[in-house]
This record gives sequence, C-alpha cells and structure tokens, in this order.
Amino acid sequence: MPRKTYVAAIQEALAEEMRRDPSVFLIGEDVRIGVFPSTRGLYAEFGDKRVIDTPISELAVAGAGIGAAITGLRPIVDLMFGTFLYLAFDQIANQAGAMRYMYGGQTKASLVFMVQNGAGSSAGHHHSQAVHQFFMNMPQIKVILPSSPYDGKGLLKSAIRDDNPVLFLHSLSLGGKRSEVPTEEYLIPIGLADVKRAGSDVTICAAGPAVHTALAAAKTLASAGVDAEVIDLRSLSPWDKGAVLESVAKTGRFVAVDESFPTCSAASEWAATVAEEAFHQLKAPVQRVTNKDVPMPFSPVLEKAALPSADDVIAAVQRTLS
Amino acid sequence: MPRKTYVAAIQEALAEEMRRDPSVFLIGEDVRIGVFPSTRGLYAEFGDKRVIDTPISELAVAGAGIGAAITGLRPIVDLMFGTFLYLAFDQIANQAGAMRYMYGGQTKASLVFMVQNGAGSSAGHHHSQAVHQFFMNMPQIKVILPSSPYDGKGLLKSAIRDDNPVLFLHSLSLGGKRSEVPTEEYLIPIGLADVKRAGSDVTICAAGPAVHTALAAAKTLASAGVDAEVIDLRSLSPWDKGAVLESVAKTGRFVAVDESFPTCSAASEWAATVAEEAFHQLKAPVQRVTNKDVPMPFSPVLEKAALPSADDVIAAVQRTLS
Amino acid sequence: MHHQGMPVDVVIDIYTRVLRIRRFEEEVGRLFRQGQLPGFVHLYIGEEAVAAGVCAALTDEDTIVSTHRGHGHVIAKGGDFKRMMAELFGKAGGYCKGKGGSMHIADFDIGMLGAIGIVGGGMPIAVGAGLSAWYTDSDRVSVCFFGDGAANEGSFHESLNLASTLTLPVIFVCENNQYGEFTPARQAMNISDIADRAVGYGIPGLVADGVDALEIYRVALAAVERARAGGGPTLIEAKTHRRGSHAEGEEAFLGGQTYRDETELAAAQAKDPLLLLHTYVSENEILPAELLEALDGEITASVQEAVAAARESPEPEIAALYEDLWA
Amino acid sequence: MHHQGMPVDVVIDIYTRVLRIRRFEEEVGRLFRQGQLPGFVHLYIGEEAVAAGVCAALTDEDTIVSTHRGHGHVIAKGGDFKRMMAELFGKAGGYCKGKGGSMHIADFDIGMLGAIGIVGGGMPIAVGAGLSAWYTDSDRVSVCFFGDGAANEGSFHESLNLASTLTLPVIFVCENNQYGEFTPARQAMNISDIADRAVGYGIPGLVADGVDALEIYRVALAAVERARAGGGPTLIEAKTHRRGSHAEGEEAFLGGQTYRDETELAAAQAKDPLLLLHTYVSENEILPAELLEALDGEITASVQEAVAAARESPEPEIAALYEDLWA
Ligand SMILES: Cc1ncc(C[n+]2csc(CCOP(=O)(O)OP(=O)(O)O)c2C)c(N)n1
Ligand SMILES: Cc1ncc(C[n+]2csc(CCOP(=O)(O)OP(=O)(O)O)c2C)c(N)n1
Ligand SMILES: [Mg+2]
Ligand SMILES: [Mg+2]
Repeated sequence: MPRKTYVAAIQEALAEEMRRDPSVFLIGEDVRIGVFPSTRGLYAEFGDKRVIDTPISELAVAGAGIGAAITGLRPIVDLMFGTFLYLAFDQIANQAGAMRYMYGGQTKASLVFMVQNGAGSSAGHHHSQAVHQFFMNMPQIKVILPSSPYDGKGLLKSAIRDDNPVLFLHSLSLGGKRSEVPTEEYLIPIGLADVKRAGSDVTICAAGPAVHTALAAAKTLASAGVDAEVIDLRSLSPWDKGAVLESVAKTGRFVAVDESFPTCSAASEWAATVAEEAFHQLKAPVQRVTNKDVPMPFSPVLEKAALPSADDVIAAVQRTLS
Repeated sequence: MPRKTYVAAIQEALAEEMRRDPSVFLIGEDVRIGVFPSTRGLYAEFGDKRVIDTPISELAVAGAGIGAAITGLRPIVDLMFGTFLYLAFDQIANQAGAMRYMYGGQTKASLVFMVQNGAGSSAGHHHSQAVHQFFMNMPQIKVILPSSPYDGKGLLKSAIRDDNPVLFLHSLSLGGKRSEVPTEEYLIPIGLADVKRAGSDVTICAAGPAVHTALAAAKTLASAGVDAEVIDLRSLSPWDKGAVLESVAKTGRFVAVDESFPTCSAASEWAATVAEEAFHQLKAPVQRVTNKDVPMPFSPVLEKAALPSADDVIAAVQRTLS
Repeated sequence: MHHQGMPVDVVIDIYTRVLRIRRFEEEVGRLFRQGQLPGFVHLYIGEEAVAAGVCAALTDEDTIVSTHRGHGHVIAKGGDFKRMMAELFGKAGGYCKGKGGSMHIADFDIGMLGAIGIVGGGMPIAVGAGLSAWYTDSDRVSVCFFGDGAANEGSFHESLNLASTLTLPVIFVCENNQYGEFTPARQAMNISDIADRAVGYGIPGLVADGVDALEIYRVALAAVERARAGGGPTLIEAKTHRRGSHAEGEEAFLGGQTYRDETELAAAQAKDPLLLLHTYVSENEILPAELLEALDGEITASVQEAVAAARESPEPEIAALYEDLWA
Repeated sequence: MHHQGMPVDVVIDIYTRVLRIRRFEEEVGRLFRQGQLPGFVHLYIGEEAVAAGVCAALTDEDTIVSTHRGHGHVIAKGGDFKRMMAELFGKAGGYCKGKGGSMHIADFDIGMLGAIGIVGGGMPIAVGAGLSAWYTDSDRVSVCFFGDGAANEGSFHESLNLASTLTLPVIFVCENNQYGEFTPARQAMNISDIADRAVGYGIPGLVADGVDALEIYRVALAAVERARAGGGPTLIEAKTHRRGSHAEGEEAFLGGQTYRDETELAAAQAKDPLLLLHTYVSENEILPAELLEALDGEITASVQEAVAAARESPEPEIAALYEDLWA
C-alpha cells in the first residue's frame, strides 16, 4: 500500500468526492492557491465554480455554506484556523447546529466546516487554540479529529457524504505524517474509534495529534512493563463510548489525553463518562492530561511545555497504577 | 433584612459600583431603556456618558469594551442574550481572554460581559442556550452564574472590581425570585461556593437556576429519608473545587446538575474532577444531570422536558444510592 | 399612489397578501395579550407592504430568508395560516412541530427558508441560497429581509460584499421601520439612507416607499429581473413604520418608559399600507367594495379557523424531543 | 513628491522612522530565511510610509492598534528594537516575554496597544481606546491600522459605524497593499476605493498615496486634528504595495504557484517609499548624504545589536508559563 502524507490524503479525499458528486464544492479564503496545501490542485481540476475564493469574511462565508446546503448543495467551507471560526460561531452554533431541529425536520444542512485545530507551530495564541470542545457541546454537529492520513481520508469522505453539519479538524502538526493509504476507495464511518495499540493495563483515550503523544508514552511504558491500550477516537461527536467502556472493562484504568485547555474539555467529557458508566470496573481514579491552563504562548519552549507531553501521559498512567 | 428581586439586586449592584467608581460604565444595545429591567434607571442617574446605547453590533461593542478597559476604564458590556455573544466570540476569546498573557503582563482587561444565560422562557433555540461551558474552557476569563438576588449582587460587585475579564451570567428564569439583600454594602468573593443546603448522604453540585432544581429535589429526597447537600458554586471559573471535594469526602456520592447541553459541559468538568480527585471517597459512580442532548425547543412542554428537572435529579441521586 | 399600468391581477394579488398579513397579525396580537401564546412575538403590522410587494415579484421557486419579525414574510410567500398558528401555540401541528415558534417559522416547500432570531443572521444564509442558484445555473433568486438595526451588524457588510464579488442573485431588502427595539435608526447610524451603503459594495442601492406595496413591487421586480439576468445583487431600502411595539406586551414590560413621541407615533400609524392600498383599489375601481369585504371576511374566517385548529392541535409528544435531530 | 512647507524636522523624523522599519524588516527577513525565527512573520517592507507618516502625526499619548503585519507600526510608534527582536526570537527579554511573538507585539508605555493576529480584530479595540479618550475628555486619539482584506470583515463595518455614532476620536488607516494573502483586493471587493465605504457611516473617507510618507503625514495630521477637535472618526485609505511575500517563506510553501504577474510585482517594487523619501530628502537638501549614510549606519548597527541581544536573551523559564495570567 502506498504511504502518503496527511496533506496528500486530505487532498485525495476532496478530489475524489468532488469527482463523485457535482454538488460538492469548496469555498473559503485562498482555497485556490491553498493556504493549507490540502486544497491545492483542486482549482486546476474543478475550476471557478467548484473552488471558490472569498473575501475575508468568515461569518458570511460560513452562512453562505449553510444557505447553499439547505438549498441542495454539499459545501465544504474552509475557515482556515480554528480561531477564525470564532467569527462564524453564530452561523455554526445557532444556524447549522440547530436548523434541522428548529424547523421540525423540514431541512438538512449537509456541509463540512474545515479548520486547522490546536497548537504546535509557534503561531501565537490567535492561531493556536483547539476548538473541538465547543462543538462537541452542540447537539446537532458532528466533530472529527483524525490522527493519521488513512483516518483523515476515510473520515473526510464520510463527512462530505453525511447529511448533517460536520466539523472536520486537521492539525498542522500532523502535516508531514505518513501512513498507508490504499489506492482503492474506502470510507471510515463517523463515530467509530480505532484501537491504535492494544494493551491490558490501562486505557489511554485520545484524538488527533494527542494520539501520537499517547503512543509515544505507551512505547516508553511498555519498556517499563506497563501495557497500555491506546484508543484513537477519531470522531469526537458522536464518539465511540462503547469502545472506551469495553477497554476500561478490561484494563480498569483510564487516562484521557486531549490537546486543549483543561476545563470543560473533551478529556473532561471522556473522564466523566467513564467515571459514570464504568465506575465499578475502575481500579484507580480516572486521569486527564491536557494543555496547561494558560493561553497558548508563542515561544517554542513554552508552547511545548503548555501542550501535553508523553511524560505527562506517563505520569498520569503511573498515578493510575499507584 | 429587605427581600428583593433578582432584578433589583443587580440594579443596585450596578448603581452602587457606578457611584463608587467613575471609571465604571455600562454599554450595550438599549441599556438606557433596559431590555432587561436590571439596567433601568441607570441612565436617569448617570447620563449619556456612563450608560451608552449602541447600534446592534456585538463584535464591535465587545471589542470597544476591551479597548476601553486596556486604556484604564472598567466597562460593563451588556450583550443581552448568551447567543448574541457568539457574534463577539472572537473578541472575548481571542482578545479579552488572552490579552494580558499574550502581551506578557503589560496590560489588564478589567471588564464585565453580561448576558442572560440558558432557557426557560420559550424563546426558541436562538435565545435559549447556555454559554458558560465555553468560557469556563478559556484560561483567562472568570465566569459567574448566581442563583439568588443576594449572590447576584455581591458577585456582580466583585466582578466589576475585578481586574480581569469576567462573564456575568444572569437568568431570565430567576427574574422574579426574591431573597434577603442587606442594605449595607457587601461583596461576595469570586470563586467561593455556598452550601445552600447541608446534608450528609449525597453532594449535589449546581449553579444558577439549576440550584433551585437541586433544592427542590433535595426537599423531596428529604421526605424519603435522603439527606442531600446542595452546593451552589456561584462562580464557575474559578470554581470552588475544595468545597466540592470536602463535601464528597463526607457524602461519598456526587451528582452534578447543569442547565446546558451535556457534552463538555460544566457538569462533565465537575464530575471528572470528583472522579479524579475524590475517587477513593466515592461510594457510587458520579452522575450528571443536564439538558437533554437536543437544541432547545420552543414549545413549553418540550422545553420543560429538555431541561433538567427535580425528578431527573432525584433519579440521579437514587442511582448513587442503589 | 400612482401606479399606471400596474396589472389588475397583480394589484389584487398584492392587496390580498397585505390583508392576509394584517388580519393574521391582529389576531396574534390579541392572542398574545390574552396570554395564549408562549414566548415572544414581534408583529409586522404597518410593514405589510414590504413583504407583500417583494413576494409578489417572486416565483414559487425563489427563496426568502426572514427575521424575528417574520410572520408577514411567511404569509406573503404563501404560507399556511393553520400551520403558522399552530406553531405560534407551540403545537405538534405547527410548521416546525412546535420546535421553532414565532421567531423560527419555515416552509421549505414554498421557498421560505426560515425565520431567524439572530439579528442579521439570515443575510449570510440568503447569500448561500443565491450561491446555490448561481452554482446550478438556475434562474432562482434569493431574497433576504432584514431591519434597519440589522444593517449595523457585521453580517450585513460581509454578506453584501460576498454577494457582490460573486455576482449572486440576491436581493437584500432592508425594512427600515426606523427602530431597532427602542433605539431610533438615526441614532444607530449617521446616515439618512441605508441604501447608500450599497456604494461600498459596488451594487445598486435603492430607496423605496415601504408603505406603498405597489412601489415595492415595481422596485423589487426590477431587482429580480436584474438578478435573474446575471446582474448580481441589489440593496433595497424600504422606508416603513412599525405601527406598534417592538415585541408584544412591551407596554407592561417598559414600566411607563416611552421612546417614541406622540407625533412620530401618530405619523407612523397614519401611514397605513393597507389603508393606502384599499384607497387605491377602491379609487381605481379594481375591485368593488362588496368583493373587498368578502375577501376580508374570508381571510378573517380563515384566521379564526387557524386559531381553532391550533387550539385543537395536540401538544408535542415528549418523544418528539429526540426527533428531527439527525438527517 | 512636492511637499512645500513641510518642516525639516518633520521630514527627518519621518525619514528616520521609515529607515528604521526598513532595516529592521530586512534583517528579520534574513533571520527567518536562515531558520532562526519560530512561527510566521509578515514583513512591512514597501509599506513603511504609512506607519511612519501616521505615527509622526501622533503624540506619545495617542494610541495605535496593529495587525499581523505589525513590526512597522511598533517601530513607527517608537518601539525598542531589542525588545522587539527578542520577542521575535521568543526570548524572555522580548516585549511579551516570548509569549506574544511576531503577531502579538505590544508596548503599552508608548501607546502601542498591541498587534492582533485576527484579521479585523483590532478595529473594535481601537474604537474602545477612542471611547476611553471621549469618556475621560482627553484629547488623545486612537489609530487603527488594518489591511484591504480586513476591510471585508464585519468588524470593519461595526467599528466604523460605532465610532461614527458616538463621534469618537478614531482614525481608521486602511493599508491597501492590494492583496489579502494571495487574493487581490479587486477580487475581494467590487469597488476601486475602500475610502468610499466611509459614505455608509457618514464620516470622511480619504484616499492617500501610501508610498509617500509625507502625504500620509499630512492627511493623517488633518484627521488627527479633526478628531481632537471632536469631529469624530476618519477613514484613510493608503494605497500601497506589499513588496514581497504575504508571509516569509512563502515561495517554498507555494510550491511553484504564483499569484502576482511580473509586471505588477515589478511596478509594486519600483514604488519604494524609502527611495522616494531618500530622493526627496536629497533633492531638497534636507540632510547631506554623509548624514544620511551615518543615520543608516547607526540604524543598521542598532538592528545588529538587537539581534545580538536577542540571541543572548534567555529562553523563558518554564515557570513563566504560569505567570501573567491574572491581574
Ligand atoms: C444578534 C442579535 N442581537 C440583538 C438581538 C435582540 N434584538 C431582537 S430584535 C432587535 C432589533 C432589531 O432591529 P431591526 O433589525 O431594525 O428589526 P425590527 O425589529 O425593527 O424589525 C434586537 C436588538 C438579537 N435578536 N440578535
Ligand atoms: C479572521 C482571520 N481570517 C483569516 C486570517 C488569515 N490571514 C492572515 S493575514 C490575511 C490577509 C490579510 O489581508 P490584509 O488585511 O489586506 O492585510 P495584509 O496581509 O495585506 O497586510 C489572512 C486572510 C486571519 N489571520 N484572521
Ligand atoms: Mg427596525
Ligand atoms: Mg492587504
């Protein structure tokens, strides 16, 4: 199987879905040139109508995607960085995230919002926040945060075909990562976790770049005789509670790793759920490993310290073992 | 002590602080007439400069508050409903919520954002969302959600004097509630919980209107012989973890009640924290009681069903007892 | 009003739309005052000419997006009284099964893409409907209704500019009723005509008499034709008047405070689009008085039927809470 | 350039500001290409006349708010090379102790209220600084720099309108460098002059030659005087040119794609504000060549000192992570 970069995998997903379905199109700031290389080449293939550059107007662009969706199209709205989406928060939360329900099922908003999520490139606070926790809170939006080229491609294709609003989050810090990506078409269902490493002593649950932190920690732990299971949730909303509970039933220990601010985070959600539903299987307190509780600093040294590290994960695992 | 409504208590807090400190002013849409009666009368007393009506421009108004704050004033920015604040999300999250840190401590943004939070008046989804969970996630913003006139007044006064950005949340559904409010000046420190009902069997943790749901449940439980402790957090960020852990150490049972969507909610945060830090004191799984996981419907019947009820709380308590 | 050459059937059509809105809204006001409706209601009385004139210039395929003050738009586009009224009561038989309410009525079958409670929130969505028409080479146009207050939201700016740069068939209809809640438009902006803002987007900006339904129709029709021909968006500012409260029940709520002086309010109330149209129809002998009265009777009766039906419509089942979530 | 009557000290002052920016930015470009700076950097080369001309018209009390392309604004307002350079290196000695970086430099002591990485994000804040001046009856003015791209953000609209309705002393300086990232301004809006948008807010909108620092100074000074006199906000559109990349390192990143044709790029590069000013200063014998060279040498040396100091400045301590959070 060919090994491809994350960027290439996303690009393939976009191109394949645009070829398959003429109602799929891409809209956003500089998607033609491609601020993120994953949208490159699409303009050359699909032209003016299907790859649309816009003014810098996140609110209107997000809303335009919604309006196009409820009139029959399948927009992919690229809002670039997670924080830029704050300017479109109203359209996403109030409109896309409630329209079908609010109008009693009369319509559906089948569209994908795409942004880079989180920190890791020393871009400063305004370009380095994770936003998944906000949208996990919203009842009518799906959220995806893949950790590998393979997962990214398969999930993006599913997101584009999904009849609901989906927030697809990619991570600059995964840009260069490669994995095997088959030549044949494949889809990964939204809502299905993937055990990235099987293990029996502790369940580590993560998504996106945090999966790699978890895997690095698991490797070190293995050499210390601790056999960690690493679950990559891949989809954050809906999320595969069943897979997590099953694993905890086996391991009795749980660590949530999440690259975002700690309070009301995805890690809090996972930890609360495990504590609520697998309490009697737990041999030790659940543990959360997240960003430190400060805005994201620019300095690479501080940024690294602000993000969850493999050492942080190892320490958390050790707390569950003591 | 005189019994006052929530609205009157808030009004007093605003007027007292504006009298005390000439750098305090109120800005927002229709604050002169007062969309919420709590800002009424201030214009008559303080005039044009200190009670400023604006165009309907949430983003600019929030940012103007920030700009005024970092140049020495103490604005109270009224953004009316929680969801309208989505339009100002960038200014609050990216700017107010990070400015001091981002600029290495050179400045401080001492201002209060004020909105009505949550549902309960059949206003439909666009006027009925709880927003506290989003701002709890942000490292440099304080969040307050009082449940009584007494707490509201004392906390709002502290918020206005605080040197950091504070989100003060009021609740239409508390509008008519009365409690004793002293004539003498008092302040309630931000970050301090209040035990609204002492009890020994189970700890119920809540804030805002959910406190009343919890108290109603506690009353019913009492007649069934279950002695519930109801902790009103009052401040959500920072929150009084110590008080909660202390209570759980005593009761061994924990129920979080939160009027908001379930995922990544305040309830998730509280439950995760208790599970993490009081695991060995817990006699039963932590429990969360929140909104049902759907957008907020208009129909009073459905709205009521969507919100956490005393019965929901009782059921959750019973799950901790079985 | 001088509207030579306006086809008789168009005038009757517009008159009917105006009257339907008026009678519906009057009844909603009564019901609200009687405490029979939950939530908030914002009536369209005094502004009927705008929705009626614009919607008469549209086909069934064309779409509209509406606001918190949306009943008039739904009716003008051809909405059903029964499903509207049931929605206002929060009943299962409502357009949105009781999940939407006054500020969130939609009828996708007639191109009514929904009322939106967020001021300015509909404009970006209307741009998207226009984008859709452009994308599919349809000659559908997209109309967005919004208020003078909404014209100060960032979404106004971004939406008009985006529609302009992509040359989309979107008609932005600003209902300048002189107030956003309790704030006069002249205090919320330092210009007399919102239409002048069109200059900033390189699109036509027109001021129209928003009390004269037939003028609105003519101006809208020209904009619609321009949009269909690929000429891109138009901003129409309809100068109109809110006859009553911002939201029903305001008097009690304001506790004696006032924000409109008697003269202004009286002037606003004198400019009644229904009266003007009635005079026009009568003077030009478009319909005889008996027929006008019969029409009124019919409409009034169907409003009453809608109320009766709404009352009989069941409350939503609790199970419905979990429906309509995922497509 | 003809600027009769422009005081010599003003010309020298402006020339110095332009030169300081140029030499600083050239060095930053070099450092970035050598991989010595983390994150992103957006250089101000070609646009120096705007910050220099505007800031020369301000007092130390007046405030400015800046953008992602902010180095020039900090320098023009009187910022310190050492603390700037250390910040770009992410070092403890930086303006923000390494927490801000290129897109977030601030110096509150000189009224530089901060660079902001969110396009359009600074405008509301500048309105607030103006509000403060108005509130305290100070004659301070507030300046906001932003790009042509930012003029399409909702914040532009809301900010100008809010400043206008409250008659605030805010000067909105649009640096129209013809591009927002890779998108030409003419594609992102259907108008030639962003200044025309001022019409929508009832405020003056002026186009100025953004390559001519002395013209910018004159236009800015008039706006400043107007604002101080209680005349409210002004929108100034400075037509300028980005000489190089949107962000440094762009060439590698674009993988061979181009978005500016040779002719346009050459024309943009020919319009060099430093060269123009240098010619003016020389031709009008404002400073002799030797002094000009000495000045350049001095500035270049202090840039080098700043680099050396930045290199020596320690990395932030990990403990600093938790500092500067609460006031
Ligand atoms: C984003 C947002 N801000 C504020 C409100 C509260 N609000 C509801 S209606 C209204 C006034 C709107 O004025 P205008 O656009 O002129 O419409 P009108 O009510 O006059 O029809 C306001 C401020 C809201 N619903 N949404
Ligand atoms: C809200 C937001 N949207 C998008 C971006 C990404 N971005 C950074 S700079 C830029 C272009 C800005 O153009 P302009 O305002 O003309 O400023 P210039 O770079 O030309 O100085 C964009 C789109 C951003 N930083 N913030
Ligand atoms: Mg209005
Ligand atoms: Mg530009």
